Amino acid sequence: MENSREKILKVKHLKKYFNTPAGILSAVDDINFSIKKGETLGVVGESGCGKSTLGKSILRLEEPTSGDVYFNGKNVTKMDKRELKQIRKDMQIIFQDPYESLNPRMTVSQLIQAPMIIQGIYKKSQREEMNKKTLEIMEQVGLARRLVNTYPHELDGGRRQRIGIARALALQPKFIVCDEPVSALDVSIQAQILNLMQDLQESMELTYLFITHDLSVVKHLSTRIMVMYLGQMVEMGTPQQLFTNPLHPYTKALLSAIPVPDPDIKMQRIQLKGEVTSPINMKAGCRFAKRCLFAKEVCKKENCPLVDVGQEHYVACHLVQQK
Amino acid sequence: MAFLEINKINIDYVTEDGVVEAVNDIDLSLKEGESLGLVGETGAGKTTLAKCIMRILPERTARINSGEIFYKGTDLLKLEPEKMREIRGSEIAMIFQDPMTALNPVLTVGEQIAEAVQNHQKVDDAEAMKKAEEMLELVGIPAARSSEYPHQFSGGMRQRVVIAIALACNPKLLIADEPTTALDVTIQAQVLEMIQKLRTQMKSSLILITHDLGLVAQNCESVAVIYAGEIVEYGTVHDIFKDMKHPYTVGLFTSIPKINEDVKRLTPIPGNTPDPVHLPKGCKFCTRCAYATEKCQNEHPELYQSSEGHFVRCFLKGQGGEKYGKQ
Amino acid sequence: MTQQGMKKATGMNEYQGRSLWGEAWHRYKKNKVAVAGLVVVIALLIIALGTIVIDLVTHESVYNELVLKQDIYRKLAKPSMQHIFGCDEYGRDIFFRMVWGTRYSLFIGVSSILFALAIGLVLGSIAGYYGGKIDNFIMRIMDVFLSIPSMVMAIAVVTALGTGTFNLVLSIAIPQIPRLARIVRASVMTVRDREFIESARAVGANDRLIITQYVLPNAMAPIIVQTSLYIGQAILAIAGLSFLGIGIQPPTPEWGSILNAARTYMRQAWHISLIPGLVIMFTVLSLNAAGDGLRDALDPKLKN
Amino acid sequence: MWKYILKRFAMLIPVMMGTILVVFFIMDQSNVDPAKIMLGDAATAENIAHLHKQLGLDDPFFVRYFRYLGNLLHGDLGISYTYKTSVAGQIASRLPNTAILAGSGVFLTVIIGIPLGVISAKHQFSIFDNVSTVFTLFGAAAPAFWVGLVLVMVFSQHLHLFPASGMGRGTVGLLKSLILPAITLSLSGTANVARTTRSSMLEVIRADYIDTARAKGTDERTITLRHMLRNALIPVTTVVGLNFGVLLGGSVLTETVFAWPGIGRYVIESIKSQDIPSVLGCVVVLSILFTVVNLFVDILYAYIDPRIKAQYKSAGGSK
Repeated sequence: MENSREKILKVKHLKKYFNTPAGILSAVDDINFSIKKGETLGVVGESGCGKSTLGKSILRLEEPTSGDVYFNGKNVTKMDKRELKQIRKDMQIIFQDPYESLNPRMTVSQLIQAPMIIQGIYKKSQREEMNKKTLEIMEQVGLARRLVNTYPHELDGGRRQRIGIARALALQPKFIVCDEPVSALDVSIQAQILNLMQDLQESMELTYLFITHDLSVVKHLSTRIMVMYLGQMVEMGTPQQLFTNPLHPYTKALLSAIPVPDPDIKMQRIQLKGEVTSPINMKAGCRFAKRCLFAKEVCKKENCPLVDVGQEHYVACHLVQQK
Repeated sequence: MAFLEINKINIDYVTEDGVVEAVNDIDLSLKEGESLGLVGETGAGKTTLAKCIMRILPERTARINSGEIFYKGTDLLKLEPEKMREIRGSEIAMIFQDPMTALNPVLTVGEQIAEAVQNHQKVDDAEAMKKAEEMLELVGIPAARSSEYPHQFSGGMRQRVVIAIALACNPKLLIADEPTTALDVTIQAQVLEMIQKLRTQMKSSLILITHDLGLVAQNCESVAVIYAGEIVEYGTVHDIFKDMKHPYTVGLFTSIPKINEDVKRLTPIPGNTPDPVHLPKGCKFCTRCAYATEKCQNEHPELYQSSEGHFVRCFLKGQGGEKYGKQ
Repeated sequence: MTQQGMKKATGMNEYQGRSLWGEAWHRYKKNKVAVAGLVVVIALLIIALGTIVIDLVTHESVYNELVLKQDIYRKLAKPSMQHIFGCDEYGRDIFFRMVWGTRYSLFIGVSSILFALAIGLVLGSIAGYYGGKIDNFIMRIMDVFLSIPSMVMAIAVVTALGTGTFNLVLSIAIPQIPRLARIVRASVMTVRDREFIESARAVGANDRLIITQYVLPNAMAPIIVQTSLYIGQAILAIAGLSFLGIGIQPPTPEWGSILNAARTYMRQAWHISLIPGLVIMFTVLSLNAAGDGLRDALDPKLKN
Repeated sequence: MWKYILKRFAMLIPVMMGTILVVFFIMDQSNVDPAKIMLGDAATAENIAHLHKQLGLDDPFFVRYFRYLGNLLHGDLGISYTYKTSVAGQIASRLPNTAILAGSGVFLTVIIGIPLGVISAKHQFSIFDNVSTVFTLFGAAAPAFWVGLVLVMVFSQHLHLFPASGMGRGTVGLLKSLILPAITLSLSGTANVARTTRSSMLEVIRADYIDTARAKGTDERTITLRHMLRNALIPVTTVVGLNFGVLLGGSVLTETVFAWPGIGRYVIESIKSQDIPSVLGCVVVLSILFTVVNLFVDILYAYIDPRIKAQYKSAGGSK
C-alpha cells in the first residue's frame, strides 16, 4: 500500500555551493531522495548542516548549483520564470521565524490575500469571493475573525505562525517545505502548531518536507527521517529504524545527546570530538571522520556512498558497510 | 538557616504600556550543594528572578516592591552596593543565555577571565592571566587561545568562556540562565556535562533556568515550575516528573513530543500566556485551564502542600493538603 | 479598500489594527518637544506660502512696501512697538524682511534635499538591492564625492556656476547625494535580507512588486528621519553661503545675507545681528526636534 | 596591520584622482576667462589668445586634467591670477594657520563632546542630562558664523577678554586669539559628538556583556571605562572623522568672521577676485586633507575594534 503511492517529489544530485572569502562552501552536496504523496520527510541536523539551504534550493528560493528537482515529474530546476511562478502554487514554504517572515506593513487579510493576488487566482471583480476565502482559511488555521485587520506586530508568535501557515495554504499547495516552523515558539504553543499542521496534512493531503533540529519533533511527525551532516545525507530511514537501530555514528551521537524528560532514564551520552565546522573546500573522505570515535584510515581518504542496508534504511558509513 | 532563601519577592517593570508584573511573591529555598531547576516559558519571570538575586536588574525600569533574599543569612537586597559587588562573581556567579552577546567584543577572552579573578583576589596581571589560562584549559580550550577575541570562537566555545568567567573564583552558587538554549544538541550536552562536573568539584549549588524539561530531569534535584511570575508547583524532580499536580505542569508535559513514547497527537495547553500588564485576578492560569471553576477566576490560590515537600498552587489539586507557609 | 471589503464579508465589527505608521504617529504625539518642533515647521511653511500668495495677489506691492522700501529716518532703529525686530541699515523693517525671507531658507533647503534624495534613492536602492558589482561601482563613485567636505564642495559649485537660486540648490544638493545614497543603500540592504522578502518570492512575486511593496515601505523609516535632519543642515548651509556673500544676493531678504549685512553694524546695533541668527537657530532646532521625534517614533528600539 | 595601512594608502590613490577629477570638472564649468582677469581691462583679443595658448587653456579637458595631476605631484598648483605667485606657496603659508584652528576644533570637540555624552548616558534623565541635551540641541542648530559674531559681541566688544579678529603673536597672544574661533568652529561638532556618544553609550549600557561584567563583580568605574566606553567609542570615532570635514567647511566661515589668515579666508578672497586656480587649489588641498584624516580614523577604528582588524589581517575566515 505504502509503496504503491506516487512519488510527488524527486531530488537528484542536488548541490548548492556558495562562494565565501575562505573558499567554496558546499552547503548542500549531492543530495538524493524522493517523497511520496502525503508523506512527511523529516530533515534533521545541527546548525550549518545545510538543511535550510536544501529546502530553499528545492523551491528555487536559492538557485541550486547543479542537480535536478522533479515535482510530479516536471523538472523544477529547468523551469523558466513563468513556469516557476505557476509551480509555486503547488510548492510552498512555512518559515522559521514568525516575527521576520511577515511584511510588518500589511494586515492579516492583506498578508493572506497577497499570494492569491500575485498568482491571479481572484480577479479584481471577485473581491468578495476572495474575502470569503480569506476568512475560510483563517478559520482553518485557527485565527479568530476579529483579527482580519490587525497587523503582525500586534500578535504573538503562535498567531503569527498561523498567518504564515495561512499564507502557504492560500494557494492550496500539494507540497510544503516547513523550515523549523516551531523552533521559535514556546513549548505550549509549539504543540498547538504541530497539531494544526498534522490536521491540515490529513484534511488537505499535504506532503511535508519538515526541517528541524529537534529530534523529538521530527520523530513525532515524520514518516521518514533524513539526517544531515555538513551538507550531506548520512542516514535515512523510518523513525522506527532510526531511533531503535541508528547505524551512523553521528546519528547515534545525536540521539544520545537528547535530554530525556524522565529522571529515571539516565543519559548515556556518546562523546564527540571537537565541534561542527563549515563545509568549506571539502576534500575527499567522510566529513564526520574528524569527530568520529571509530574513524579508520579509509574514512579519512574515501568518500562514503549511501547504501541501502535493508528496507529502505540508508546509511553512508564505511564502518557499517564493512560489517 | 538555609543556604539561599527567597521570601515573597515581587518585581515589576515600568514600561510605556503599563506596569509589567514580572515576579509575583516568589518563595524559594536552596540547600548547599543542591541543584534546582526553574522551569517556565518565555516571560514567566525566570531571568528577572535570577538577575534580582545577582542584583543586576536594570535600575531605571525594574522595581523590587518587596521581599528578601537571604544568602547564608544576610539579606542581599539590603547590602551596600560595594559589599554586593564583592559577592557577585566570588560567592554567586551567573552564566548567561546568549554566548554571542555575553562577551565583550573588544577585550580578549583571557582579559575577561582575568578581570573576574582580579575583581576578588589581590593578584598582579601576570598571575591573573595565568589563572585565566588555567580556567580556559579547565573548560577545554587551549590556554594559547587566551589572547584571542570572542569573535574568533564558535558559539559553543564562547559559552565555555562564559562558564570559565563564572567559575573563575569558585562561586558557591551558580545561576545558569538557559545556558544551552542557543547551542546545538551535541554541543548542548557537552556544555551541560561540563557545568555539572565542575560545580560538583567545587561543591557549588546550581539554579538551572530553562524551558527544557529534559535538561531539568537530567540535571536537577528539585524543580520549581513558574507561570506568569508565580511558582505554580515545587518539589523534587520525582514529585514533578512522576507525580505532577498542577494543570500547567501537566500541560507542559503533554505539549512536548517525547523520544521514548509515541502519541498520535500532542495535547497542547490552549490559548496564550496572559498579557503581563493585565494578569487575571484569580488563578493566573485559569484562562487556559480545562478545570477552572468560578472560584479559580475570582480567588488567588496559595501554594498548598500536597505531600512532604511537594507544593501546588491550585484549588483543585492542592485542596485537602496542608497550606504552604512559614512552618 | 480591502478592509472595508472585509467588514462586509465578516459581517461584524472586527478589531481595527494599527499599522506601524499609525503606531509611530501615536508615539510621536506623546513626544511634546517633537510636536512643538513640528508645529513650528508647519507654521514656517504657512508663512512662506502666505508671503508667496501675497506677492502673487498684490504683484509684489506689499513686498516692495514692507520689505524693500528704505527709510533713512529709521536707520538701525532699536526694536519697538512699530518694528518689533527693529530696522536695518537702510531703515527696512527687519521683522518683515525675516518673514519674507522664510521661503528662501525653507524652500531651497527642502528642495535641495528632496533633489538629492531623489537621486540618492535611485542609486542607493539599486546598489542595496542588487549588490555585487553594481553596488561596488556606485559606491566607489559615492566615495569620491564623499571625500570632498560638503561645504567646500558647495563653495566650489557656486564659484564655478555663479550665484542664483538653482545653482544654490545644486550646490547644497550635490554633496548630500552620496550621503543619502549610503543611507538608502544600508536601509535597503537590511530589509533585503529579511525573511518576508523571501516569503514574497516564495508565492511568486516579481522584483518590481518586491521593491515597491516590500522593500521600500520597510526601508523608509531611517531615510525619512535622515532627510528631515538634512533639511536643517541645508538651511544652515544656505545661510552660511549667503553670509559669505556667495548665496542669495541682497537686497533679497535671505536670512544669511541679512546677517552678513548686519555684521558691519554690530557695534551700533547688536539686535540686527542677533535676531536673524536666533530665527535660523530656532528653525533648524524645530526641524531637528521633529526629526529626532520621528526617529524615536519610527524606531522604538532606539528609544530608551 | 602594516600591510593593512599600506593597502589603505594604495586605495587612496584612485579615490584622490577621482576627487580631483570631480573638483576639476566643477571648476571647469566656470565661464570666467582667466586671461581677462590676469591682463585686466587693457587686454586685447590678441593678448588673450596668446595667454590662452601659453596657459594651455584651449587644450581638451582631460589633457588639462592630467597636466594638473602631473603638476600636483610636483607640488605645483598653478599660478594665482591675483597674486601672480604660485598657489601652492600661498596655500603653504596659510595651511599651518588653518591646521592650528582645525586641530584645536577637533581637540575641543573630543575633549568636551565625549565626556558630556558619557555622563549624560550614565545619568539618563538627570538634570545634567537634560541640560546637556538642550545644549546639544542648540549647538547643532546654531549657525556657527552667527555664534562667532555673538561671541565677539560679548567677549571682545563688551568684556574685552579676547581679540575680535586676527591671529595673535606669541604663545599667549595666539591662544587668546584662538579661543573664540576654536569654540565657534567646534560647537556643532561638539554637539554631534556628545549626542552620538550618549546614544551609543545608552545602547552599550543595555548590552549583555555589561551584565556579564557586573555579574563577575567588576566595579562601576571599570565597567564604564573599560567595558562601556571602549565599545561606545566605535561609532563615535566615525562621527569625529566625518565631523572633520564639516570642520574644514566651517573653517571657511569661521576664518571669515574672525579674519583668521587661513585657507578658508583665502578661498573667499579668491572667489571674490575670480581667482580660479587658487579656489581649485584650496578645494583640492582641503579634500586631500579630509581624505587623509579619514584614513587615520579608519586605522584608529581597526585599532579600537578587533573585529575590524581581524577582517583585514586575514583575507579569509568564514564570513
